[in-house]
Amino acid sequence: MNELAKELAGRYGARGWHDIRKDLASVEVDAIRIRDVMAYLRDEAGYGHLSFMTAIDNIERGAFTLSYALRDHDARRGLIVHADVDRAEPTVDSIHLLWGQAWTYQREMREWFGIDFPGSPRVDEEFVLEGWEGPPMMRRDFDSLAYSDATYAERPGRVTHDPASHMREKLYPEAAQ
Amino acid sequence: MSEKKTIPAPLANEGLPPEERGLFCDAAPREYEPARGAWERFLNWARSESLWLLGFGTGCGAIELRPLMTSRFDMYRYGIQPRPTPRQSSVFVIGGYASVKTLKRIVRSYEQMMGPKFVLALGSCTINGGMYWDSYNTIKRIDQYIPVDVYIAGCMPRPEALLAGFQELKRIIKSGGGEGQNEYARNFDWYKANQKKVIKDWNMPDYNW
Amino acid sequence: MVNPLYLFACSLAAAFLLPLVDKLGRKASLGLAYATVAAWGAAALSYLWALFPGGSPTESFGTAGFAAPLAIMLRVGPEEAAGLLAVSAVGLLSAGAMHRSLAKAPIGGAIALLMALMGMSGIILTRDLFNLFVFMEISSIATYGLIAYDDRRAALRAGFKYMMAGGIASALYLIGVIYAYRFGGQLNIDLAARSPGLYGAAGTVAAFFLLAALLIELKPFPANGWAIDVYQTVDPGLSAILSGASATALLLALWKIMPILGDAQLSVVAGSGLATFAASNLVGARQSNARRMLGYSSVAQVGLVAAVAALTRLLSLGDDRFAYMVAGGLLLNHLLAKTGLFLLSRALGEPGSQAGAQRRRERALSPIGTAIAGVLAVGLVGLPPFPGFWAKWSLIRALAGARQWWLIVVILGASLVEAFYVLRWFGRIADMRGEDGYAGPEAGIAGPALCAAALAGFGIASGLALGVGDPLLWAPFAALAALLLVDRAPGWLKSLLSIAAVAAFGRLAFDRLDGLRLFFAVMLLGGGAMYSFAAMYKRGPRRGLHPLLSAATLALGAILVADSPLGFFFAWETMTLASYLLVLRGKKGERAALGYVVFGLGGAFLLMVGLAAIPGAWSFRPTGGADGWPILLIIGGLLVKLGALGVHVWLPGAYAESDDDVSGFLSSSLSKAGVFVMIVALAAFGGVVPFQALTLRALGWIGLATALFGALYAIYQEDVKKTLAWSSMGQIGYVILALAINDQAGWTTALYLALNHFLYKSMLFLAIAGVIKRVGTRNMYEMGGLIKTMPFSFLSVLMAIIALSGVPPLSGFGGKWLLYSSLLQKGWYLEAAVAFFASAVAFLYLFRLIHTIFLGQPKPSQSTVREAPLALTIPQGFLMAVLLAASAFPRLMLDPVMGVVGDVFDPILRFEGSTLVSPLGYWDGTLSMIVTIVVFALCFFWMLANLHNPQPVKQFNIVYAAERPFKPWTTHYAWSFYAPYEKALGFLTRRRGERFWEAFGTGVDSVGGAIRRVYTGNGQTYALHVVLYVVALYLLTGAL
Amino acid sequence: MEPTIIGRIGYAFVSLFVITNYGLLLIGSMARISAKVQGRVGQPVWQPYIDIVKSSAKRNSIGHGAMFYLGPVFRLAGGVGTYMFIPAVFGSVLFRNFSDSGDLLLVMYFIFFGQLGMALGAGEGGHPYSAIGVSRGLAQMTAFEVPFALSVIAVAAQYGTLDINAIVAAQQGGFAHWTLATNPLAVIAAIVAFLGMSGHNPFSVVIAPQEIPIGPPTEYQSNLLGMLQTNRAIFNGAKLVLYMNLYFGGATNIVAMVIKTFLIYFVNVFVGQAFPRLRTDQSIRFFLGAPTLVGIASVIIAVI
Repeated sequence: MNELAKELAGRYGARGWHDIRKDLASVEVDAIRIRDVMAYLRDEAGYGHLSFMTAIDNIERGAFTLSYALRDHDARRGLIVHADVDRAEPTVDSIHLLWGQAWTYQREMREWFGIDFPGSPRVDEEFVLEGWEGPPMMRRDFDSLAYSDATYAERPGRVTHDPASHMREKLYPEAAQ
Repeated sequence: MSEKKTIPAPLANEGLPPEERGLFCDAAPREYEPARGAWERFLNWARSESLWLLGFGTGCGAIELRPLMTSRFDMYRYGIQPRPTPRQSSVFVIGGYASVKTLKRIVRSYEQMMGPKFVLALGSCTINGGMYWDSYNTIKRIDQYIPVDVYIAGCMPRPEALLAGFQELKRIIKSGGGEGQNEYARNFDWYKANQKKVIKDWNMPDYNW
Repeated sequence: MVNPLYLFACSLAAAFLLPLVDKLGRKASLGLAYATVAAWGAAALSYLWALFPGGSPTESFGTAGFAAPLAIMLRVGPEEAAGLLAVSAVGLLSAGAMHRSLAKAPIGGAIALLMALMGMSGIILTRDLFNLFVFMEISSIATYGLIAYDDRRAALRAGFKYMMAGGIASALYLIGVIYAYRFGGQLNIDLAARSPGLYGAAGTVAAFFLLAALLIELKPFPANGWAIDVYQTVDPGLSAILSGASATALLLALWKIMPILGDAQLSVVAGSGLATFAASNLVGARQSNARRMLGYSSVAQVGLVAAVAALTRLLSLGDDRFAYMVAGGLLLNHLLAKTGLFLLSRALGEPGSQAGAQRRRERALSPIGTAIAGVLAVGLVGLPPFPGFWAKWSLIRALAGARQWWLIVVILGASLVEAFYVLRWFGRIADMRGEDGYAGPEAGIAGPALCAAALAGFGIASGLALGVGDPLLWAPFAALAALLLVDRAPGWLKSLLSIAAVAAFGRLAFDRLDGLRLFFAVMLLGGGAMYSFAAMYKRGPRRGLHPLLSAATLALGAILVADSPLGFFFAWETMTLASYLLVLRGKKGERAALGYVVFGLGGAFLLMVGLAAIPGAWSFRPTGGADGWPILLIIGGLLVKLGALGVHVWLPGAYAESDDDVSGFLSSSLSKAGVFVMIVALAAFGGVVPFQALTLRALGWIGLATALFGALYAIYQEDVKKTLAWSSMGQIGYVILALAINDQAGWTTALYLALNHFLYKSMLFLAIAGVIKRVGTRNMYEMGGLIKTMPFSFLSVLMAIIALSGVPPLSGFGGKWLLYSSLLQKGWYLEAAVAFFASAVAFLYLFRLIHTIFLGQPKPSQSTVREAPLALTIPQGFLMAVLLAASAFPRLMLDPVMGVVGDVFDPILRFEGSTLVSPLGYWDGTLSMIVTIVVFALCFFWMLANLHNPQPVKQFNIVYAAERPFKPWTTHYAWSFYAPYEKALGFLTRRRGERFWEAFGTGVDSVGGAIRRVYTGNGQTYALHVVLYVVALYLLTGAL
Repeated sequence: MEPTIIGRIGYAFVSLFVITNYGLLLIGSMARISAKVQGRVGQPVWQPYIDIVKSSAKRNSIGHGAMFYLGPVFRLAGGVGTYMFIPAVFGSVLFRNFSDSGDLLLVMYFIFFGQLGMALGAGEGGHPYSAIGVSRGLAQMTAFEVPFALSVIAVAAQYGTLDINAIVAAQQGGFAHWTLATNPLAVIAAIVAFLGMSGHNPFSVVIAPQEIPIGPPTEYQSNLLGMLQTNRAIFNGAKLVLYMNLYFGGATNIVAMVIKTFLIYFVNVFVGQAFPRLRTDQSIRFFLGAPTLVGIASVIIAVI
């Protein structure tokens, strides 16, 4: 493991190696080097399988954190590669040439977070939403409630209860009082 | 003499590209006069005793329809049976929350059913959004988009509640209240405007025959 | 008669004068040369005039006025006169073809030509053995001169090989002459033949050397590589001389010395000739170079003529008249056809050296050129009305009389191979038409045209000489010629003319049509007239269609009226020819037509042998006491024509690739000719079939297998015409099955099925022709929803498929009822079950047909198509009315049928009022029709009465699992419609028939390939071949 | 006494009325029995009536074209016509129908009339599932017709006739004379074919409700559907009567007919409740396997 960590650090400036479990680790790289790192991991380090990739909106530090989960089935170990990308200008190299299925994930992230992957097939097409006109809805600065209120008609008279206090009132009215 | 006037003008079908407009019927829906008196009451009785529900699970609530068919609840004894095609169904059970994407299919399927047709909305989500009250992609009340005859509250409502809902629906039909189809046709513009407000990529005719 | 010596003198003088006259200009010198050749021809004509109309006897001319032993005798008899005419005619034609090169090259070329022709004439005329040698040498040397003057490397090389082989032959001949003189004391052939000295062992040797030399000159297999190269490389005009004139002369020389040959030597001639015929044809089948192919064909034909001449004497097939008729006929056929083809091959462009490049380097011929090539090619393969056809018929007849079955097999087998490659070549030429823009006929087309005309003329003459004088039998050709003359006229005019021709034929033939023939005349002639009418559906003159269609129709009529075996076979082959050309007319008909004609000829050959082998005159009346087995050949031949399983491989292609209306004609009318002859043959000879029960049962199973597999194949087709083609095959299978039942019920069924098949298959083909015209594709999955735009065609197809599938109340059910009733009555239970399965399978393809074309999702691009043209819908409407009438009143159709069949069999089925009663059950077509109509009407009114606020919707208003369809062509379920069926039963339909015949073809081809290896192209090897051939001949002669 | 033509038409209507009601009740009761097998109460026996009334009383309908409307007409006419060509009760003038139009062969082929028309009507609907359903249905039909045809041939060979009346007449005189007793193999083959003909499990892939919604009639609604439902009753009745006549001694009175046809139909339910659905190619292979061999054996038995 640590050899790989050193290797990644030496070659690509990877940092923050963290053993989550005995067979699972995570590491951080710069987003600009993501394709090189992935190619190295796939071809040299034995991580032949891209399990999934996703993004996290770390709005506090102004970045989307992309997470690539890789798996080495022969050695039975996994590696999650994190890469921060600037939230203001989220553009990352596509890795669909390394793993064919990556284009689906990239299309998903394009629609949900607005992260662009230039060259990825059909990346600008609709993924799960049809005719979506609002901002990317998985961004944390997207206000779902406001959007919902503005878009969907509401039935008047709807009341919201705190479940705990509501149930207590319903079930044990004497205790509540 | 006024027969012609009752036929509304053809729909514009602006959502369709021009080359596709010829592939879809552009007639607008019409109201259909019920029969009169005892005959209509008899027909309504038959309609209520032969409820064929569309086998289209639009949301998680559809899971509650399955037990209805099995031996424990046995909906067949009330004359209710599932039907795989909207053409032959008379009851549409909206199975809980409806996302915008599903709403489009709901509208299409509802319009493809032959009248008289009835809608039974199941679960809190169809009433006021339920737990999806703040979702960016889930409508909050189904009756903005299609006419609803009976609501069944709950999250989820149990099969017994559904059966009660069906009994209520039967009562409504027998009393001559199941005129959702005519209501839809009467307020077609309003319904259509509501639908188009949330369904942005309207790539179907305004009325799906 | 003119003394031929003057002619020789004339030629020699002209040859000497030519260089002088040449000073006056090439025109003058060539004019002199041509005039000399023409003088020979004129003399030959005068001889013929004197011999035949004049009635003067054969005359001999001695040199210097002396008689035989002292002088060289020149004899002028019929064969000599004809030979001279042939040589001079070919010479003139070839000279005309070579005119340009003769005009450019030194005058020696013209001299050589003159000398070569004179030598050949001398070979024909002389009766002196040594003189024969001299003339052979003269013609050989002159020929070398001609080859060499064509200043091309390949030609020179070939000429050298030619010279070598010629040298060996000359040497052998000279030895033979020496022996003959030594032992016979005579050089005059006539005297030598009477000389006792030539009949000892030594005489045999003399005769052997003479024979060997002549045989080598005749280019026998395998010692003929040298000649083939010459044919291929030299100027086509010279090839024509070699193939036509030289071969004629040498064959006459062989004929001349035949009196001095013994039986063993005659056997050798016959064997060598047949071997040459067979082997050269096999090799020829591998050639793609037209001239080389023609060379092989030449060699083969000459071998056949030599063999026939020898066989005539050897087996006493007939007198000299017979030899003139058959051998002469074959020779004439070969001479004219080959001369014409060689001359024509010039118009096709220079032969490529590489076989593969050949195709692209050939030029397209003009329509007239193509027609002439067609006449010549068709004449070459022995189709009527050309001399080869008549000669072959007489030959096979005589051989069958002599019970020489193996010879028949060899001759007909090799003929079939020859037909295959000659017609393949012609098909390729015909297929190239229209690719280049061509203007008028090619230069130099006159020669081939003359040959073609002569071929036709001689063919007609021989036909008349053989007693085929019935004008109705010749009517197809008359119609063909007449309509070809007006081929530029608009289509409607020609359609009307065709219909008028058919009507006139029907009127003239009417008295000779008894019940059965009248019944078939309705389908054959009526069908032909109907398709002639339908042919108007495409605009424009549709050149060539009407003449051929009309000829085919009249040939079908001629089959009905023929009253002799030859007359019938003549009509039959005429039909084959016309339908072959019709198929070839189709857009991609080349391959299909070839398969069609090869199988058609194969079937016809079986038929011919069967007819020839039946003793006594051909009469369609039952005869007893005859040999039974020829009837099997006839049935076999007819099964090929009917497309029975196993020999059906020609069928789908021919029906699918011909023009859309022609397909209908082939399927609904033409196929009934086979049914007719089958009925006639079974009626006449059904009593004498060997193992009657077993044979008929086997025939029944063949029919059944045809029906089942036709249907099974049909369901997997994407091409609508292929579907219909396979369907036709299946339907004919039922007819065969019903015929095999061989009693009143069975035959009633067969005739009823045949008539019904005519009705509904016509409707289908006509409707589909309209659809294809409007839609522009044959793939069903590219159509769809046409009911909206072509409702009439839909109705027609609907009625047709209801009738075809046998669903009551339309008349098709009558066919099913009759079939099962008669099968069960006969006790053929298993057959009935399989037939039921087959007819259920028919549902599959029928539904697919109507659904994928007319129902389902329309294509937007086809939303504006119009209904089919009137020329198609009018016949369909007529047929619909007939179908409805026949359905409501089955007696309309069944009474005539049962009347016809009643002559042959005891009744099993009978009518009681409108009820048809069989021993097993009953069927009342009228009542069931009424019940169906009433019930249907009631249901219909109930539907109308109950219809609430119907909203007509469009094609995309379908429930699509809550989605919407996006593309009509992906929403239309059409491609691979019966995939599950293929999964379950596809193993049954893996095209075993096609694979078998492909393997068979490959086998024949590789035999040809193996034989071809002897032709190395090396001169030494060829010389060795010649020597070895002579040795082998010697050994064989000794052994015999 | 031979009735007049008017009388015959009247009788035919009575006969048709009886078979329609019987068929509807039969379907209803079989659904009820199926429910019992599954431990349910099940729908009322008269549910088919209500369904037909409801369908016919739909206030609007859609149509894809002329053939689309004619499809159910063909189907219903096919069912009614098939029944009209079968004598339902042996010796009864009332239930003789128009069986003098033709023999067994006419009936066997008239069965196709409705199927073909329905297939065409469904085809014009333009729905791919309709075509897929028809494709499956026709493919399966060719297969189950083989054992059926063999068994019919066995019957025809055995009794030396194709006349249904004569076949029934030959079976009179007690159970020992029924085809069931004299040629049980023929009956087995025919019953197996009947399973396919009825389209119940395991041969229900034609209508496969979950996969290709209801198959051919996907687009049919309103009164067109009502006609199809009516036909189902009549057509079932006709087929059952045919089977009864061929294999189970026919019926001399209406009670015997009801009992026998009920029992024959019960076989369907019995098998249908016990087996899962087969794919099209599987059922084709099935029918062309053992049932066909049984059919051939039955023919051999009938001949010797």
